[in-house]
Amino acid sequence: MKFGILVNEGPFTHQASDSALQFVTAALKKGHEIVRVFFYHDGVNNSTKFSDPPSDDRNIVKLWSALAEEHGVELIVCVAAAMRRGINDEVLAPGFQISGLGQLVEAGINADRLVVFGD
Amino acid sequence: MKFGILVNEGPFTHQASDSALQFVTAALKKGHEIVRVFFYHDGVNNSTKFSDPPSDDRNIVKLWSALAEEHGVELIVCVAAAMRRGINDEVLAPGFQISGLGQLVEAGINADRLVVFGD
Amino acid sequence: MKMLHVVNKSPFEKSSLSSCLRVAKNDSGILLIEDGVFGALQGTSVTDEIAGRSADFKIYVLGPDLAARGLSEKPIIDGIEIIDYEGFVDLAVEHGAVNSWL
Amino acid sequence: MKMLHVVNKSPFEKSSLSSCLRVAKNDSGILLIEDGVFGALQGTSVTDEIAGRSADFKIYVLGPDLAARGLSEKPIIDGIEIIDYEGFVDLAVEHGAVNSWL
Amino acid sequence: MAEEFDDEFDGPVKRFLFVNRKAPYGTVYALESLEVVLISAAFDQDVSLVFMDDGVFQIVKDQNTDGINIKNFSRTYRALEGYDVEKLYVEKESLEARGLSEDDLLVPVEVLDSKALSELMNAQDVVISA
Amino acid sequence: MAEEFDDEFDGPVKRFLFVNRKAPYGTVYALESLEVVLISAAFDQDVSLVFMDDGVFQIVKDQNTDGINIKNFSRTYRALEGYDVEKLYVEKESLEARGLSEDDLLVPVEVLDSKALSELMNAQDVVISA
Repeated sequence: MKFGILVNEGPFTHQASDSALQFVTAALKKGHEIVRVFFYHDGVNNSTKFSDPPSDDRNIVKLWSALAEEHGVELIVCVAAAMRRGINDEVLAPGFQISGLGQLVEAGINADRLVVFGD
Repeated sequence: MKFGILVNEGPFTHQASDSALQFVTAALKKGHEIVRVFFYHDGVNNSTKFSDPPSDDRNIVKLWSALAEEHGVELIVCVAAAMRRGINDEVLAPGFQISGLGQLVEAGINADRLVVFGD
Repeated sequence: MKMLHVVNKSPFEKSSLSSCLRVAKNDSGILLIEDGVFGALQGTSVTDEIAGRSADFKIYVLGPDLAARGLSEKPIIDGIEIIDYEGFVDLAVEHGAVNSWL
Repeated sequence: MKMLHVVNKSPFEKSSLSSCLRVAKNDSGILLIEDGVFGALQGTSVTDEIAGRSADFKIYVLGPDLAARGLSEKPIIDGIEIIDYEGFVDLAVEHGAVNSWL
Repeated sequence: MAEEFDDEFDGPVKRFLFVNRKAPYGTVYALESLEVVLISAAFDQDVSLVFMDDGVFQIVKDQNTDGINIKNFSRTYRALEGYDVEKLYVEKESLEARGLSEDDLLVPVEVLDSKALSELMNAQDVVISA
Repeated sequence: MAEEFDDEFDGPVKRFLFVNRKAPYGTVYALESLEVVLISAAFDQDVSLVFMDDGVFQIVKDQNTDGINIKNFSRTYRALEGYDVEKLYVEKESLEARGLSEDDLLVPVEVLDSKALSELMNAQDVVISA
């Protein structure tokens, strides 16, 4: 089955991004397809390469980048939400792309299920 | 009277930073001193120079920088919270400085009142 | 010295105001800001809870936050005082400490 | 087709679960995750509200979120099923749409 | 799923429901969710909006944000009609709990009780709640 | 204000109260607030912690975060004693509403009812609530 994923909160502050990572990992393990992960609202803050958490904790940005690298998962950051919050190409981590909200609506249309993680 | 201010949320997502700006402006107008504004938790996201909101809305980062410029208000961003969230000297807007949590405790000690804005 | 409690959450959505009313010492000040201003309205499902404690506290509501939400002309619970940001600063000065119920 | 409702907020702190229980169609699935897992506990101030509707819905709770909060050994409301992330994926497949009560 | 085809847009049309449960200004969700509504309409999807819980405050009349220095976006709800977004529903229970009535709202809506709302919700393909 | 002077630290000592009202892991506030507690102690302030509302879940025993891939920071509460942070209070009403008792907690605490808590709160110079 095809899943679209929407992440509405930034890393660490809320569990949303962690839960989305767990869901995506479980879905891939079960052979499902992730058509797109879309980052909206504070979710855009998951995409900065400068995130550098303590070494004894998880690195959420790197976990997302690894999913893109290893499984080809498309990570789209909403441009309007990103501009408000200071996310642009200069800070973007590997595997993330900035694009428009149409990509979220398209994911809603093309995926069998859209699953939203947020606050 | 001496005020210390703690801002716990990023710009736009919650009204916290806006309310803090209004409070600080009103306090300065009434002749009070702002000993320090400390940005913690997602509050560190108020300090990125790359924030570029739509032109018909307020630019929260620039409003903080202007307070530092015009009134000498000290804007301190917590280093540990900033590292988690990808805020570092490469993205820091004018007027903000990155420092340790001790600066928050010091503000609590030295100010007559600590006022917290958050979610 | 009396404490100023600041509540910024909607009483319909979060339990912050109830917790504040339970724990704040009588005679404290309570200031409703941001989405907390809904707690000042007459005729809602939470009006009785707040009005029932209005003799125990001095309750204030931030006018600019009421206006933003289109509620300036709505009836407010008796005894609640509408203030502006300068009034907020004055309250912080007049009370011994400020406790934000985040 | 039945809908899966996902609630991630503490029922002690936020009204999300109450709203979900009010509006979700009977026979829907309800999955408690993150701080929403508190809603699955026996013997709390909200147990009756949730247990009283447990015949109307099929309720699930995410085990890893219970364990993180030290609640794995606590008694759970009768009829609530504990699942893991793969179970969450299965539920999303089996229901026609997923509605997250953020 | 609603796999009908539309006149102008050569793709599938799904039923998108936006459940607005948060008050405006205190958080950004109301404003940014409205942007998704407009894009969904541009993609010619079958769009419905529900206002429930504190979301009913999004469409209260006479919002004036001059005093908080935040952009007043409430007029955008009036513009939805121009994007052919005309299915606006308000939950009766939420309105009443807040002491509000239809007269307080800045756009025409259909008021539904929670039972009717649950039927509407269940008939959707994609639900985005904030 | 408590303007006493301390043996080791040559500055003023204030009464700092940290009111922990949020559950761990669902949000980061519990973890990051604990970092402020440790720094306050390093500044030799008169530090108290209150756990109320969902904050009582912060100090529930047997937390195991392996399944959610988030760092388990609950042992830090046990380490507070080593920083001379020994005034830990729990609101009785919050504990009972959650079906919990003192036996469920991983650190020794003093259980106060909300009336006693209000007295404690009112005697503070700085209150940081999250």
